[in-house]
Amino acid sequence: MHLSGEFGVWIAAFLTIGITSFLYKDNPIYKFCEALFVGISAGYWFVSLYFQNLLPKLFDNLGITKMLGLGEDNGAIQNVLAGQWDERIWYVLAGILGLMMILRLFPNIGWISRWPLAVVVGSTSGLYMITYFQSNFLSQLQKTVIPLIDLGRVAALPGGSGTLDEYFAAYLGNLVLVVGTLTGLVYFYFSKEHKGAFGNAAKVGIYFLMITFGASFGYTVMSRMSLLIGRLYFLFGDWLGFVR
Amino acid sequence: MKREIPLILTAVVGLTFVVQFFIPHYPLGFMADMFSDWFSIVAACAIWLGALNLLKISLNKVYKKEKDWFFAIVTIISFLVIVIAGFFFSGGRRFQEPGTNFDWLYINVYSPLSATMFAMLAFYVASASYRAFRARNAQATILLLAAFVVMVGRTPFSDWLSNLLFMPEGWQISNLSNIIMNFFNVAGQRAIMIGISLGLISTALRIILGIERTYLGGD
Amino acid sequence: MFMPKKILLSAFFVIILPLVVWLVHGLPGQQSISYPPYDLTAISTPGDTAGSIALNWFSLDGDNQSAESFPDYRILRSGRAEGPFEEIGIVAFATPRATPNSRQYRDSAVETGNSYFYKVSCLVDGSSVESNAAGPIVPVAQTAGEKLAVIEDVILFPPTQLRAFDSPNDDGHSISIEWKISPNDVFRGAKFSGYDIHRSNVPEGPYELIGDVTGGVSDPGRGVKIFTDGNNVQDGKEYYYYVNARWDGQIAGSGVVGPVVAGQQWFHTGRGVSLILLGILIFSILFYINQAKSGKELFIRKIAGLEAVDEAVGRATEMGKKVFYVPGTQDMDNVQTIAGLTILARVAKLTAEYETRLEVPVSRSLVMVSAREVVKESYLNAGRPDYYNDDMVYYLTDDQFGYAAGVDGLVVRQKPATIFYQGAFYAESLILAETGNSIGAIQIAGTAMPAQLPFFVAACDYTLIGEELFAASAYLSREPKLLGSLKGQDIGGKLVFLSLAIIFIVMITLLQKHGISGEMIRVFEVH
Amino acid sequence: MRKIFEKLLAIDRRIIFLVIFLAVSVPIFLGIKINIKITDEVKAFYDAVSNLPSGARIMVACDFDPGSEPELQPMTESGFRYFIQNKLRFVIIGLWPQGPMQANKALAAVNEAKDEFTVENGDTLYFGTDLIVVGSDTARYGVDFINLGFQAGNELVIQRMGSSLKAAFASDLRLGRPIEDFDIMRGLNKLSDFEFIYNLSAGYPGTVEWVQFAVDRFHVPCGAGNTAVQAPQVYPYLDSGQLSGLMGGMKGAAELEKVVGHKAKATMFMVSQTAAHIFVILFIIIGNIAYFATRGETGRKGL
Repeated sequence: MHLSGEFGVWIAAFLTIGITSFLYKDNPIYKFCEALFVGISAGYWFVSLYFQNLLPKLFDNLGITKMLGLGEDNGAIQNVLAGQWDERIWYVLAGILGLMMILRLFPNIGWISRWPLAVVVGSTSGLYMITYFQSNFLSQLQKTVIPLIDLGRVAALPGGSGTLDEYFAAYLGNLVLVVGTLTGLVYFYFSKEHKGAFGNAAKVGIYFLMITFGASFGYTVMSRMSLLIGRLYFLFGDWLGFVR
Repeated sequence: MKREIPLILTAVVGLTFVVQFFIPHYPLGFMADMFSDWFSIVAACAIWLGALNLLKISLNKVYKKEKDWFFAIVTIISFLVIVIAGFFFSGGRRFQEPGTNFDWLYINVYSPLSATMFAMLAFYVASASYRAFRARNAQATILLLAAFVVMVGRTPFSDWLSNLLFMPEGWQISNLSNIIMNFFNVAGQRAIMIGISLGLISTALRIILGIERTYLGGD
Repeated sequence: MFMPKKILLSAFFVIILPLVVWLVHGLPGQQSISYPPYDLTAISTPGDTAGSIALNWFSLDGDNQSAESFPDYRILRSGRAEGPFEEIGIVAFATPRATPNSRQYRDSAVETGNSYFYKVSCLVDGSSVESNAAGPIVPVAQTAGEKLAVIEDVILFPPTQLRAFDSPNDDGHSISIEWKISPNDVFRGAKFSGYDIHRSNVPEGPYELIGDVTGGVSDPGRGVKIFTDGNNVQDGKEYYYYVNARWDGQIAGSGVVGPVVAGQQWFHTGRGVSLILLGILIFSILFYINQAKSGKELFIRKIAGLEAVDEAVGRATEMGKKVFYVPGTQDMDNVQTIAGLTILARVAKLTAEYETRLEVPVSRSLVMVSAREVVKESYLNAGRPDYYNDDMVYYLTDDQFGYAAGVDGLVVRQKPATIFYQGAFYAESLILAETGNSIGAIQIAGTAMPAQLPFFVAACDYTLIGEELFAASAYLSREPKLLGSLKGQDIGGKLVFLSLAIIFIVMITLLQKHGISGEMIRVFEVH
Repeated sequence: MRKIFEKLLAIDRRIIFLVIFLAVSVPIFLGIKINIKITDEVKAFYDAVSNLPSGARIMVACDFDPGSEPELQPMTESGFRYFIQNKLRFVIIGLWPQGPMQANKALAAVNEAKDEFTVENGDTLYFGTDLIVVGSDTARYGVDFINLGFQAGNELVIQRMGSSLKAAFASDLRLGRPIEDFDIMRGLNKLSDFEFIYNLSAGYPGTVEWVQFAVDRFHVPCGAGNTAVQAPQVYPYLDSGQLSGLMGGMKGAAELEKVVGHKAKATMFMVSQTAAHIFVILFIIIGNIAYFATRGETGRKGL
């Protein structure tokens, strides 16, 4: 065991333990770390958005960078003033909208932030309408349109030596996919009472959903545990140096 | 003014994206691109707003000496520290380059904090599984069984267990979990997916046509 | 009893719709032509002052490095396409290969100016396998004037079947170039280093290099390599292209294609199916919204979770405990949050009637504002405005885990009898559900976040799954716009899906043996 | 008997926390060797990548933050290592601001060069940032790989790249220079000029968006590494061929490390992972036994 000599690692270790201390009970150290986290992450976004979005996309394109003497390249404003059309001048509107968004800080004129909000909501709505239709409706429809039994796969089966997955995929796979998807949809069909055959289909559907949830529960557990492992490895490895 | 213009904006922007999908002809493509750029700039400002809002709330806390106001100070200071470091002491546009102060804060403060926050969930999952997951009925039972198969099947432990149960190679728990993931899970997810996408589409439609206005908030 | 409307509707879904869909689907692009198994090609050897002809063909199965032996390839030549062809030489198994999977032969016994046709044949277990006839080729002797390429022992064959055309379905400024790859272009072949694309405005040049691409085919289905030229292409202007293959210092150029002109299109062909189906969906949604507005009663099936709402609130009343309501952790721009608030309206109405205390901790300031309005209104409608005060709805923090921890604390301390989680949740769902469960509260959850559903399903008494959340808000609010779109989704979305799927599945299953099912599935391909 | 069960039900959660802590940490020290089975979805990813011609350009979209580092970082590293060894060039972007920095971290981790820098005709090149050395292969910033950083706007950024990369990412991350100054960007005008997309995703925006836009609209094949939380939701895309390969969580990462033949962190972590799973399952079983045994009293009307 040889402790890490890096100051940063010690800080990280302290913070890691500080957060974890909440498991025992809420305490000032946890509160401190949480407050720190909130502040740092907000600041992180603040800075990276300036340098990676506002600066290159807005200030450079418009030429504000040049006005402030921070850059040489002409922006839209310089060009337009020089009398040559530059379609980047549209970014002025983007800038104004952005400003309106920030005005929400002041309650009395906060309503103005609805304009940029409208652009945001409008774009996402327009895109969602198309993309979800294409990728989550049409493509999935296409992939549900499959023969109930896949003769190709059946033919490809290695006689006798096949694995469980191979046999299942060949004989039942498509059937499960089709039945599961369709009955699941029946369960989500609201304008008809779930009675008789329709009701039974819905029942089958809900069982498929439950298996699905089981699967994603298993995966979530997997995920959460990995994160813990990562942290512990940091503590025991990078910090305390028990493991390499 | 307060409602009309937003509604018009939403409609124009939304329709542009929809129509442009079917009609590539100028100027629709150009407009769509332009709106995309606006979007990302507005989005950036929205996140700025969030940060500034946080600052505002924290300052209020301190000013009014509310409970835990000390931690509000911590938040404010940490915010200022990383912002100043990022803007003035990390080489401007190259602020994210390995070795800068900003990068140091990211590696040694931000990463461990956010990573640990999520790592905590491991403990909650465990205690939740212990106290909350009950085979109350047929459905919950199915859920748990599927979960078991997947949890076991996705680890090397499954091979050991399968051999213990005399399951032949290729007919083991891991194979079963593959089947669950690739067929049952896919079917279920697909049904949910389609359902939700239809919901999204109709909401989007309502918003674009101005039938749905809740997002504007009442006034 | 038959209803004409029903008959029409089913007729539409079962016959007309599939037919239309089938008719409008997009068509595949042009295939590249090749002549398996040999796919013999012949060119006048580049850099040969004497003039000769080089042949290239792909080796037959079994003729590979790992094999011990393989019959000779016989090279046949003729002056005329229809023959007769006489043998002019052989390529034995031992002869070094051009590439792992192709063979070459050089015929120097030719007279420049004449034109020749070639064939390759091989005796594979008894039966002779003959190739396509390549030609006519006229051997050209390069004169000393030209820059002479060295004649390598392996000759680089150029890309062929070059096609240039205006890129379809775009707003111009782009030209697509396709070609059949050079036979020397083998996968990660050490020596083959890709293609250069050259462009000019006049056939005789000068040509400028405008891009390069790696080897290999981009569209295996059609066996072509595709390059889209987007380097300041001007619409309406004529362009000419040729493509060079680069291989170990050698360069082999295709013929020049052109002129080709870029332009923009008014409709994206291949999105016809999308347009029709989307049209139907939009139409039916709007149609039913209208119906609902005009006061027509639209049926919605019972939703288990909702039946329980009254009972859950009632239980809290009996026990004299509080009701907690969590409208998700996302902001107002999230549809689920909005749905959550609609359901809140109903719950608030009940708590008002039962005179039960309601608490709504939220994590977004905007949500707080809206939630207050919602609750206030419900209390007003229930005739109990006096029971309402703003503190029922309060803001904790925007921070995900901060919020979770906050609610945790409240729940543990105040032990509410009933907790609702309705809206969009992330990882915090688990923390919330578990704590609520641990104090034995009745929990009714609802979210459209697939990853969080399992925790709610397992840890709560009732869960609205995915779309049920939206359905519930429609069911409770009775708002025409919600009811209408729900019905619209059912008819224009799910019914379409179900009917199309079933019909095509049946057809495909039946026709599977005849191998046209693939073509049928392509109907729904997205472009 | 019932008493015991009631006690079991009332166990203090801290005890459970402790058990999990031990279950996960003890294996870290044991260093057990385990065998990992390759699933079809990871195989599919490997096939897709290994079928790319050398020199092919891959877009690596790092859409995650330190919160999911243990799952996605190993995938990122294995990916980079494989790309460099197979002469595949890659362009790094992020729809999450932290993504590109995670990518830098991964590059530094992948780099095997011992010395700090080298001088090449005048300019100093730092190993781990300008030059990445993997075995006998070297990748150079701006030539074999580049980091374009983060861009706000979620799926709209992808949409934008569909018509122009330059519009979405004006300058690179490391030097802040216009992207057209770099070799690797020559002929890369829009998304469809890439041969492949490697997406590492921890949520929104992520794989779903890449499939919906990059794959379905601009027809660039995409393989993804996902956190296990998200993986089940993208399986339908896998089945429909919209995704060419998927690594789900640490298991996926470990499988990837196996197929590319360089066992690292993920493989090592799998032991702890296994232990953790076993204990969670035990908890559920014990909990249920106790629950049913004592149902008479504590039992509550369920679903």
